[in-house]
Amino acid sequence: MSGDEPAVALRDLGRAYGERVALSGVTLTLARGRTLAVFGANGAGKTTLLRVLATLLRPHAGSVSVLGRALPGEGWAVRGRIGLVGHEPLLYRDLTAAENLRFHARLHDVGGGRVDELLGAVGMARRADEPVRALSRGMAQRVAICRALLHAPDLLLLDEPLANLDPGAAGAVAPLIGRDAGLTRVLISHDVDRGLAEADVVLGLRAGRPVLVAEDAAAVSARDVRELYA
Amino acid sequence: MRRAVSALVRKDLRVELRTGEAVPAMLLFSISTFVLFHFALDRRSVDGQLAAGVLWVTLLFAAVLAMGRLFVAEREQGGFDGFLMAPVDRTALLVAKAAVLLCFLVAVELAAVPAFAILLLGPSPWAVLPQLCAVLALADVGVAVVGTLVGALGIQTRTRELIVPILALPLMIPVAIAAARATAPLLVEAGAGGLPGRWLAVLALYDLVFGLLAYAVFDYLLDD
Amino acid sequence: MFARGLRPLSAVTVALLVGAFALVFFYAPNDADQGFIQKIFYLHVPLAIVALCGFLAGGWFGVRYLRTRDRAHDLRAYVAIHLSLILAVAALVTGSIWAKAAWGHWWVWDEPTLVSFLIVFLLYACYQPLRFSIEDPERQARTASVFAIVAGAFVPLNFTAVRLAESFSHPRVLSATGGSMPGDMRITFLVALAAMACLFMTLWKYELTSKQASMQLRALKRRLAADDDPWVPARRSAAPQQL
Amino acid sequence: MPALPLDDAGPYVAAAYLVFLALVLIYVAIMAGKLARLQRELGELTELAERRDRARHEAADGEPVSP
Repeated sequence: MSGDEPAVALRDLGRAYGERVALSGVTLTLARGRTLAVFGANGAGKTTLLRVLATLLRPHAGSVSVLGRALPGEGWAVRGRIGLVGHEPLLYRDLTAAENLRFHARLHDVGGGRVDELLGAVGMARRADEPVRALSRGMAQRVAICRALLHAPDLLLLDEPLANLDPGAAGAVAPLIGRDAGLTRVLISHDVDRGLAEADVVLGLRAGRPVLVAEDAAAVSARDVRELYA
Repeated sequence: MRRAVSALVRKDLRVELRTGEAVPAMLLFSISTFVLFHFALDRRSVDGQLAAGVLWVTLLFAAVLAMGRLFVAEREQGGFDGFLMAPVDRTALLVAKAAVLLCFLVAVELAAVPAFAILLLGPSPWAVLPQLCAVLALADVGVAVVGTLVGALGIQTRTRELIVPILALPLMIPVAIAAARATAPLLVEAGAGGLPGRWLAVLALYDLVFGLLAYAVFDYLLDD
Repeated sequence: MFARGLRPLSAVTVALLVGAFALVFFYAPNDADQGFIQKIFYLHVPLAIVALCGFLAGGWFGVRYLRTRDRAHDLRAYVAIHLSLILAVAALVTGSIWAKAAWGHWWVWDEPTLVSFLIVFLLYACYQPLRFSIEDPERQARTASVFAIVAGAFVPLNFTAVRLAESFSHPRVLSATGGSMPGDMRITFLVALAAMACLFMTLWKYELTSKQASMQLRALKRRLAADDDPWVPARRSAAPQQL
Repeated sequence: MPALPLDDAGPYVAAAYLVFLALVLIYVAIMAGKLARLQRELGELTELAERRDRARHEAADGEPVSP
């Protein structure tokens, strides 16, 4: 696999839940090291797109290639190379933050030192031994970000990663998942200005259809994006 | 594979130790059922086939309780998603969950079988303890595998608490037949008879068939 | 796609069914042991055999579905199991009537085949509630296929266990199911079995065609109504709603 | 076991075969219901298509004629 293959390449991607079409005809390419921002109202298919890229949902139509591997056939080859921060933190509520991360570290065959390092980086070292159910949503979100970064993923999928985070915490995670981290990212955001500032490529969805596809985010104005929500 | 299985098993056992959701409930359920049998049968003590029947019906019903809970944390707290994105074989989840269920069953039996001996059983079971353990072990393996499969089927539905028992009970009928028939001669008043090898063979066959079957189909249950 | 050959198949079914019943009542001799009541055998046993084969076919289509992800296989499995359940009810009722007439009880536990059949029926009776409680059609098809495979493998295992349990404590009561039938009884039985199998195939194809027709109709309706309201959710159902 | 004479056995045999017949007839009745629903829905669709055609005609008639 050569390094200059795109991180994500979609052609006519479609996905339905029964008769309800959640995504259709999505075509785009995302080069490595760049960021795709996905905008759209609730139910527009953003989360579905993210789950397809995370190998958690099968595509129904078109072709999907992630990190040079075709999904769903070669899903096994990209597992462990993708990090996901979703709506749900994907943490066990009765385990502590550190235990959750150590569990995932073992699944990904990562050393335990990385856990402490990341918890310190997001300012959670002091609360690491409290069960997740005792943490506030913002704190759980920070732990979830650690979980997604544990195995140093090649592709980071972020579904409103800054939701529930106070400005201080947002500042703390910025070096890890922000533009300066240099990661390939797919970012879902409702904050149009901030999303655009982070983006290289923009995708706007309405009712599962791509109504705005721009290879250059600089050419997209905030007004175009806001129209998606009208 | 071994790394993932051990991580999953340790995670589940740690949660169980911390919350005590499954095993204490199963144990309480078993003991209440023994009391219920005492009144329903109007017997001070039971022996032979009746004792075997009471014991196995109780244990199998208690196992159904754990089957329904087995995958709840994975579904509700995102364990499936986290596991599915990790670079590990999906069979690891089947093996780990079956092992966890087996641990639960053994833990319950460690307390429930003595309780049964004290509360309801006529003849003393201590002389036949090794044979009894052999039957329990073989039956538990089968119940653990079937229970994992049924739990994974049930977790896909919206009515898990209804689907799991109605699926599990018919599937466990061969276990009930073989285990009760194998246990019966051990618990007779007149002195324990031999352990019928035929029924152990049926239990082993059951374990083998469902083990292979679960291995073959489990992946598909995780695949959205 | 499902309707091909339905007409000749229906004709063959009618001919075989009429022929089988005629043979039963006008050709086959009365059983030496049981007399006239043994005539139920020609109905009860084919019903049970065809129902079991239908269950196993459901498992086979389940395998095919998981391999290919072609919804048509899921529909085939669904209809096969659905029909087999109906036949199984008939088999249990006729078996019960036979037991009452021959032994004086509506149910006898010392007939292992009948008992196994009841257990299998109880298991497959979960198929519809299982499907009904899953909304996402793809997950429904997937889970139902896994169930059909597991249940299919359970059938022989269960028959083994129950037969072992009964045959060592009681002598077999009924030997007529074995191979020791006189020739004219055997012919009658085989024709009855073939007739029942054809009836199953006919109804299976018929129901598949009907299901497919209503699916096509729904699809057309959706296309025509696309402008006014984009999507009307399907009625919740245990049956597959889409190919 | 003694063979039942025809008089005793007759009703049982008849009952068994009637059960079979009844199930097949119930099946036919259910399929008839489904067919009726299919037909009704087809009628609705036909009406919908006709309405569309009419609407298209009216739109065509109402269009201002360009000089």
